[in-house]
Amino acid sequence: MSDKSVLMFPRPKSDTPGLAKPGSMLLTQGALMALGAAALIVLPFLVTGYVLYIANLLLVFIVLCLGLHLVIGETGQFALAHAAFYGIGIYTSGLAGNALGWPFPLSMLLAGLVAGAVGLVIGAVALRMRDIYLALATFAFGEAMQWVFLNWDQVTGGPNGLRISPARLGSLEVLTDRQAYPVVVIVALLMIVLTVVISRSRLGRSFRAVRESDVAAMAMGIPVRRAKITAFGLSAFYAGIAGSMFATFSTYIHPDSLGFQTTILVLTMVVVGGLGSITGAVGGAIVFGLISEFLRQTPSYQEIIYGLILIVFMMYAPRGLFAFVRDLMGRMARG
Amino acid sequence: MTIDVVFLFLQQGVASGLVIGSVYALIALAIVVIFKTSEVPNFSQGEMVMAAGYIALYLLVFRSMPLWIVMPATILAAYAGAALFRRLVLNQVARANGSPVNLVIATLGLSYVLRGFVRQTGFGDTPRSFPPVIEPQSIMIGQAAVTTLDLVILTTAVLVMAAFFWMFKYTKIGRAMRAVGMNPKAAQLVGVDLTRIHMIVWGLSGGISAIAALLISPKVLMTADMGSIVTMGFAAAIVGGFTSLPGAVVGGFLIGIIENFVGLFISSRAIVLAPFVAIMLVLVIRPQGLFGGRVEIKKV
Amino acid sequence: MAENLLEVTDLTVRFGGLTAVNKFDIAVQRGTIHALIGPNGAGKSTTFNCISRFYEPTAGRILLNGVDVTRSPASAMAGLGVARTFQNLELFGELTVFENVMIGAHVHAGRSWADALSARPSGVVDHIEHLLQRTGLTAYRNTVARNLDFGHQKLLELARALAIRPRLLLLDEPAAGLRNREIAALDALLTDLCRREGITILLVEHVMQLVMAISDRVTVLNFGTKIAEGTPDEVRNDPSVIEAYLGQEMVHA
Amino acid sequence: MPDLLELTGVSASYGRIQALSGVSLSVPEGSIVALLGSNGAGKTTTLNAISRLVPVQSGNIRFDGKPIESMASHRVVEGGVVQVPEGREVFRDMSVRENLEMGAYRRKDPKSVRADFERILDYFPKLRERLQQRAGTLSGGEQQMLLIGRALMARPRLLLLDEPSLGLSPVLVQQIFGFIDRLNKDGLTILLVEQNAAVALSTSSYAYILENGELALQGASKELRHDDSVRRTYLGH
Repeated sequence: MSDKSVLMFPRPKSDTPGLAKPGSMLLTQGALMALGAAALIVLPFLVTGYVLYIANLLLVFIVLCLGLHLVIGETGQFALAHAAFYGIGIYTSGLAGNALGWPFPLSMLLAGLVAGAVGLVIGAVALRMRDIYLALATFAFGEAMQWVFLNWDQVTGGPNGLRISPARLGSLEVLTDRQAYPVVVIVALLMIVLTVVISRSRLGRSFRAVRESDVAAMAMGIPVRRAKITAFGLSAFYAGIAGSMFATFSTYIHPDSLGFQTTILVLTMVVVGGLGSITGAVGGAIVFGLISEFLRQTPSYQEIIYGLILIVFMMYAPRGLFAFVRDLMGRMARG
Repeated sequence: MTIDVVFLFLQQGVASGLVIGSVYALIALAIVVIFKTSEVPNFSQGEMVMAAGYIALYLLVFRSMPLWIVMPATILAAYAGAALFRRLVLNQVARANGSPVNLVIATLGLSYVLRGFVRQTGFGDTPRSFPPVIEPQSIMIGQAAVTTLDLVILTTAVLVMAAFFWMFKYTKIGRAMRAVGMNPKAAQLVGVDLTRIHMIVWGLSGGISAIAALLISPKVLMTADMGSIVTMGFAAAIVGGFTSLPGAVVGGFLIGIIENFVGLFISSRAIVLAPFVAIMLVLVIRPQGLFGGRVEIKKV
Repeated sequence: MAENLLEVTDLTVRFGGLTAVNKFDIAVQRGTIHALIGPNGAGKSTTFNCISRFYEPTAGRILLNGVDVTRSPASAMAGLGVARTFQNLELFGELTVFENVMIGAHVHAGRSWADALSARPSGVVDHIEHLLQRTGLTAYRNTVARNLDFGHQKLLELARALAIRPRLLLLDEPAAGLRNREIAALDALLTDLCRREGITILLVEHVMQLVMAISDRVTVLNFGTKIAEGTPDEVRNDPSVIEAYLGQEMVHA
Repeated sequence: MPDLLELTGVSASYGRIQALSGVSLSVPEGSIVALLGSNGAGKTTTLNAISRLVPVQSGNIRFDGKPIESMASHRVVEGGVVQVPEGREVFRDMSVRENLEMGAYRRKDPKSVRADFERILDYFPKLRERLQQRAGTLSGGEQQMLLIGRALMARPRLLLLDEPSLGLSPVLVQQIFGFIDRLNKDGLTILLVEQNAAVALSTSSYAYILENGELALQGASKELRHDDSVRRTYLGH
């Protein structure tokens, strides 16, 4: 029976596009990872504190991107409140450190959990809506949170911003970017590993199923709404962790940097890297994080260039930088 | 708060709310007409308003052109810019992938380009004020104080909306727009050129944005960030149902009045929050908005 | 154990003023292939979508193995051993063939923590390999679903549904758009699934060649009402059926 | 009679739905030609390829001797090829009058448009009673009449009719086909896609049968009516 059916259904005439070659891909991926790990280890011995500050910042962006990747890339839900959860993470861990004197691993976990919990609640409300309504509802929530950050003076310092005291672990105090670097690297790596595990697991499969077809997902026994809310909560958890990573090496936070612009910056990174792939999210964070740092001196150019990048990518490389390069190389290899 | 004060605030809130609400209604109209015909929430609508405001400012102040030239020139420029964006950029985005999310991201891109461009020219550095079209004089309506400028704004906005609705309802091109919104396939089958209609819709939306800019600019300080006024437009559109044009207008007036009530009765600091709370409330309580139709069952 | 795996009584569905299905009854016996046919717009798909719990019936009762599932959520049906395919293909387009079938095994892939976290949970993978082989998709396991040709996409939907390990398989036009030799293969596969593995099948189908060849019983719907039921031979010689399909004049042609 | 429409080796695809492969057919001026086949055989895809809603991958489509396979859809309508789509593709929230007026969208002769409007309402007196009613609230039969009326407002030379009997009761089917016959007698050329084989074969002069995107059978309708393979396609005998 089985042999017969293979014969009955002829292969397509041309070679099948999209046929992955697992062997070679694993090899390049492994090599890239090894290279990346080596670079992360030697970096602090080679460079100045400023470069390490940039490295820390990029690692924070990586975690932010991974969070957005889970909800937009894996689950296909267009959420626009990432900066709000990031802010909740920063304030939570800052306050836990400032007021309660908690050691930073604990305050970090608390930041993730608080952001995640708020995310679950907002997700449960916002996910009653589809597509653009979800985008608009989360956009509204993000703006409202920024207002809260600006006006809840007693907690956030309001428009004066908040001084964050150094992260502590026992008698150890993190005072410089160089001291924060190992912490930030380890947390970022943990979050990357966590993302890979989630993505490959049953949960990750159910996310992608929801993204590709919610009716089919339902028919496969996946409770679609619960999957969406879970992804939303997880994404907020990531943003909260990213916020607390930021708090380990920063001394000051102002609500101005927690608005829609930051959400769009992270979105840009994920989209430019390539929606739906972890490599894309990480790569996008690095490439775009560097670009935005170079452009920091000239904010007007920065905006024009962000905008143009978004537009041009949507026009000619909607699947992101890495897919674009891969396609290009594939086309060149075929001649 | 005595009863008299409450009455006074109510009157003042409604009067001021209708004036500013008429501008929100125009912006909401511009958003909804695009969404209805192409399912794209245009996140660059606010920057279209902002850019149009600066074009007018440039022509009026730096080129010293008379108002009767500046106004049509601004509207025309916004019309052309928006139509070209649809034709040159969004058509290509749709061809490359076609998912609405990609179109939305492209409009976000445009919003950044426009804002950056205005900053780059140097206009955006300092807040500027637009010379008033007419000398504002105070007028009392009941116990509410409004200015002649307010009345001009309200009248113009209402006239523009009336013209728009007339066009949408009775002209051939308006009918074609409605047809595309209801059933693009059937529209193509009777010979409607979708590309052309999409361009015109975007152009119109840009033109309306320009009118909103001309009306609002004398009342606010202009900065490169003034596009954030679009939040009010989105709030109005959502309250009205996002696919309903009359809904957008009613939503605009409602948001204007709510905003003034919040300012008068609660605190001026809370004004900024009003639209977001309105958006969230509507989305939670009645996701289809006040005028939105029922959500159809997806066919499987 | 009830004799009928599926029993639908008095099913009525109204959309606005339109009555799509009117007081419809059907009983599907365990271990049989039962076809639901009728001209376009007769209400077959609506019935089908009620049974798989995608639509809410206005009235009526749906019993699965004697248990009332009339108000169960659609996502609970897979756990109850009910699998379905879709008329217009609802594949996970950007995912590979293997992943598509893997998601079909969702209700079986989370028995333990290790299983839930694994990319290739033991026990499930072997079954998937078996299903891929049966449907002739082994060679395409790493192909992205949307790149398959139409015939293979239909097979993939079937393989994905089988990964649920269903007791009841609901097929919505499995043969639509297939070529003749593909339909012959489908015929063999479905018969085998029912006879050898005891899977009960309810299918909505337009391709009569398939319906008549494999069905134990056929139910005919027209304008939302049952007009005939019986063996394939009984049904195809029923004048009211011929009239519904070919129009009055050809009844005696 | 010269061929008004001629397809040679047309292949097309419809998203992920299967392709048409190498379909050739011709419709002589003044005739009714039927295109039959089971669900998913490619009938609608054929019409949509002609109406230019689906890209043609290879092959030629000629209308009145001129190639139209790469024309824009609105140009095809302008040229006189008008489709009556399957199902209920009216403009739901417009009135019946507005729907009909939309049909004349590409015409620039307002006087004769008004005359046609009256003529069509004479054809379909039911529609005249409902001119101000929202099209979405019409019954199935009325919507079908409206669709045909809307297409006629474009003054077609070739009418592409997609399953006009779909979901209609036998009485209404007879009525609709009565209209189709009359239109043809008045000189309109028609390509008719139908599931209802009996009606289609008795109305048309020539018929093609599609199976899985390919032409399986063709011949004079009179002969096909007594051909066993037609029965087989439909009933699996």
